[in-house]
Amino acid sequence: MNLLGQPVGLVHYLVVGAVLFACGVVCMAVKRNAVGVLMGIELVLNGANLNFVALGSRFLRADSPLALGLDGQAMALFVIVLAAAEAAVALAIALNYYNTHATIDVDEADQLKG
Amino acid sequence: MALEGASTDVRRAPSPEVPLGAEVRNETIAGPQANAGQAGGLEADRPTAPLATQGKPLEVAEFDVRTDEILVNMGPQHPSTHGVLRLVLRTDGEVVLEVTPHIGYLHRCAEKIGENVTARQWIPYTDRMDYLAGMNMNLGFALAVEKLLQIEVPEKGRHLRVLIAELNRIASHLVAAGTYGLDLGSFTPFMYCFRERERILDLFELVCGARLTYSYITVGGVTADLPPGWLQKCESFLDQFEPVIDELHVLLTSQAVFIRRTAGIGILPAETAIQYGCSGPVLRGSGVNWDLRRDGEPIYTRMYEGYRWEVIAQTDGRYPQDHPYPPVPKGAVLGDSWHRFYVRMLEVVQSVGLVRQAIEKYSRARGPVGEPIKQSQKLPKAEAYLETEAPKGQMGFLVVGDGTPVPRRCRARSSSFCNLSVLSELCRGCLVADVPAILGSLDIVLGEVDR
Amino acid sequence: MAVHWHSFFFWLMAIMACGFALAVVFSNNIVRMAFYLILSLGAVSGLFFLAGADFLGAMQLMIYVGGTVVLLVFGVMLTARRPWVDMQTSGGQWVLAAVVGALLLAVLLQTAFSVPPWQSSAAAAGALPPAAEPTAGPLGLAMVGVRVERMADRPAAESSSGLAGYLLPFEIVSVHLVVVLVGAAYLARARRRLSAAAPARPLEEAPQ
Amino acid sequence: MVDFLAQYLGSVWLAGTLWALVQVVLVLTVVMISVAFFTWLERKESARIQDRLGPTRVGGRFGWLQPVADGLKLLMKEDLIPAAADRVLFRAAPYVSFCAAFTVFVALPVASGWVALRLDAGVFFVLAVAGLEVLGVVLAGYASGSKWSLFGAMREAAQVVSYEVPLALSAVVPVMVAGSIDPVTIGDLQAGGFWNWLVFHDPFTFAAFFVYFTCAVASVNRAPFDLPEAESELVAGFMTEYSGFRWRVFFMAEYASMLAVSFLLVFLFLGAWHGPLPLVAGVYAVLGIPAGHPLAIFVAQLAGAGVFLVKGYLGVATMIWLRWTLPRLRIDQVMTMCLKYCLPLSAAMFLGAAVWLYAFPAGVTSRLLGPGAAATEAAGSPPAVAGRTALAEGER
Repeated sequence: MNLLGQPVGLVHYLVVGAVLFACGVVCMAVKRNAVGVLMGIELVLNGANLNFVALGSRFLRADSPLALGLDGQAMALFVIVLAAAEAAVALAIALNYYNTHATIDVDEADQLKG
Repeated sequence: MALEGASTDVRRAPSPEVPLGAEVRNETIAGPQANAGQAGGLEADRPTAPLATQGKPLEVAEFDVRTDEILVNMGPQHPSTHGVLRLVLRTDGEVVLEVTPHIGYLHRCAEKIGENVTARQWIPYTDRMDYLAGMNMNLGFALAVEKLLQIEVPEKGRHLRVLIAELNRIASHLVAAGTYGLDLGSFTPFMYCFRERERILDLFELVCGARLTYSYITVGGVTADLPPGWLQKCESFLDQFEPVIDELHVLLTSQAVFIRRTAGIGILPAETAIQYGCSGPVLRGSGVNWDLRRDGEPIYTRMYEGYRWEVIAQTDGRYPQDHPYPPVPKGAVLGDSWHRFYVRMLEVVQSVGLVRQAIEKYSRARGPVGEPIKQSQKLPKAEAYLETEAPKGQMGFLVVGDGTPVPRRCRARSSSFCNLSVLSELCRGCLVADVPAILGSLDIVLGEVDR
Repeated sequence: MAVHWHSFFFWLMAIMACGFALAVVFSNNIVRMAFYLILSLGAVSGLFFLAGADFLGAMQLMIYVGGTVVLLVFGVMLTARRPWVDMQTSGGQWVLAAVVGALLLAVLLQTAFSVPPWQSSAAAAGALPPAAEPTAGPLGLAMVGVRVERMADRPAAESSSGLAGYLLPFEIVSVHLVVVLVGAAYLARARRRLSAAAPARPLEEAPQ
Repeated sequence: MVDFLAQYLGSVWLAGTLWALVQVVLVLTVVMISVAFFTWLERKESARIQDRLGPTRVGGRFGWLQPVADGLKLLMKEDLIPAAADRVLFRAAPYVSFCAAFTVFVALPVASGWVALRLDAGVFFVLAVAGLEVLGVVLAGYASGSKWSLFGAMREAAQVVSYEVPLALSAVVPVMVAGSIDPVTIGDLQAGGFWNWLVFHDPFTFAAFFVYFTCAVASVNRAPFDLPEAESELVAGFMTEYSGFRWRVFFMAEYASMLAVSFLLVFLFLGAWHGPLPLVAGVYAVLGIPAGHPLAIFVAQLAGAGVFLVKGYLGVATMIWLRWTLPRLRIDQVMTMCLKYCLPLSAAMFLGAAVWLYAFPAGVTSRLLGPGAAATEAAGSPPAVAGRTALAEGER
């Protein structure tokens, strides 16, 4: 199978997005470091973003009536912005958590008062 | 203002050098070997190592973000410690909580050597103390021995000594100004200062053949009179040098960034300066009107009789000289780094004036410039201590004679040492970037600190 | 063999994105994880470029790779102590996570392959992605509520449906961002207790 | 061009590959030679400022080959990795910076139509990629395992992340005036004379020019903002543990990013590839050469590229000049400058320029001269302005 000779289609993008998504989920599950969990979330969001962009890409699906068009990019844009906001808050929480517990191991966070 | 702390008390001098400020702990100053087992030692230099909270805990702004204090070695191989000084910084992020100077890397047993050579033979060792102002070191020791021998140099020799000493003061202050710019990240003034200093060194080379370790001024006089035509060369140097001072003021003293980096940084109150035994521009930068050229012992002050000059220190909110240089900027506090620097720059101007007067007086004076004493000259069974105003501060020499040509005890009281001891006090709570700024404004020379 | 350059770069970026994502999962050193994440996100932005979304790709580089990851590195430096934090996960957890991940991947892949696999005529012809086609302007105008890219094939009269932009979401996100910024700053603020013996010089600003 | 090559090579694929390679090599060569030139320029300029001569021997009277000698020396130096270092990241960090700094040039046109990759969001792309250099520095600082490096990295992170905001905001001002973030469009818009340059468009772009330059100097860590590598405080900051070739890579990245922000400055404010006076067009008009002729266009592009490079180099020379004149600021002063002065200023310039555009949509002269002048000016205005007005009308 000549991968390099074939043009790339929508499915290719969706597969990459799926891999990123799965990696992110596993990362969220196995990391005990709060920052590591945060990185998993970033990966998940990126996988989703990739799907949005691929489904909205004129180049990949211009002929299809199902193409999202610019809406896909707009959604991805919102996701990026919200992810940045989420990361800021999550880091602030991690910092505070570290201040009260002297660790960022999420397994230790089993109480609600600091 | 009381000046006991800075006075030239002979009785205090031979005792081990403990700065009067009790806050500086003795073991801190005792050199690297005493610190080998402490937390500040190299092998213990890990952030996780428990900090030896020596002394009282420092109260600074406390952050609730849990940050680790770290110990950082600044030096002895650091670009801005002016030699082999090692500072152990205890920092919290960029905020310095404590600075501990470790000295002794340049210790060469100069005083012990002094007990094994004749007084004249020790002159070259004084060169190597403050190697940026070798002439002033020579002068200090020569005067101390002359005081012991109760001899005095003829008038022409005195003027020659003033001429040479003030010229070397200019050279020393130029190095201080240039390297201070370097400490603050400004490269260009350094080159300008060193260019001018090279010209002074050229003049010294004509006088004594050496550019750094002169051994020119010696007990009883100087090794040789000035070569013919030297005075004209010196005057032409002064003529071209005076405009250069303006350039330095543009690049440094009145430069906005320079002012922001130095004004209000490392404020040394006059009382503290006196308590620590600071002297020289460091003391005068704090507004203490004290200069041994005016307030010293007669054998020294007689050299400057008949000269028109004033002590450079801010009194009643103004500096004495009527100079065209930039005024004190807003934000500068008496005793801060900016004032110490400014005092040095004004002293350069004043030394130019003194050199000009000395040239004139020297050419008018008749008679010899003085003969060096013989190597076999026996020293009387007595002791003499004399402090002179070296560029860095008060440099004191003690000579104890026992009837032989070799002194029983030679002792040097270093100005840089006392000036350095105030560093931990000044750096408390400053930023990492301020440490070189404060250290540079103290203008120490490790050769003199360690001897 | 004639290499299809678009495919070549796609595979390059795809392998980088997936490979470094896996490296993030399997690395224990938090700073290395951040580094691999940067590379993975950078590769994803490359994929965005290849899909013709160049404004979004630049956005991804600036905000995600530039901003978020620097924030992450910041957090790491503030929280990680030496020796480096490697909190080991137990084997059971790994197995569980791997099973869940594999199942999820299987579902996602099945869904992905169920999408009609056709390519557009442009892609089939091997043309380069429409990089010159402007996306920044229309995207920006869509944010303020104007859909210029759909105006062409619609008369202005029946402009109500299908032309709705993202003005309201945009506003909400803006307000949201402000709230988040203030909130994060509040959470991570330095509560300063100025003691009686405050340093001689306040640290905020040097005198003029 | 691809079609042209394909005629001779017989394969579109081969022609495309060849053409892409030519472009890559061209961009890389220009940047690498520029970087080498800047190391020489830095030596010479600092020497002149300091009343010295600088390099005089290697490669003739002016020391032209000094950068080559430097490079050879650095190649031969021992490559040290400290025992406490994270070896993988330590090795990778310089290349992260390098790639970020050199990728920028892909999207920067050097003359009208001469661009390796024409991106619609070109200016944004350049800003985004230029900001990635910080990653290499932070990684280097962390991976070195030295406290001085860590200090440098933390300073870099704080400084660059903060300065990116006013940098982007002040870059948005000319972008808004031009109505496009495509550098080619912005460049074409400033044709004519220097009075058409965006820096002279209105008082707000004029002020934004200075804010941009300040922030640009800060974001590439040049003095007086060179805190991450402040050698009198932090030994060498994040580069303390680097030696030899890896150090050289950081060095090249620094100079390349200086050139990048300088090019962007030329794009956004200083008329891109247009000289202060429309000389080429004037010569064509006088000699009666048709400006649309391919050769005439090529010559104009060549002249434009020359003008563009000279302007960019002048920007870098100004940064070098600053470095050898000013002392270094302190970290809190740097942050104060960013957050208290640059950020509000750039925001104010942004708002001010928006108000200005609303008040004088077709320029000041038209408002003063009346509607007739406005009409003629709009008719003769470049396509970008026309496009913007069209978009604005669509919005209404």
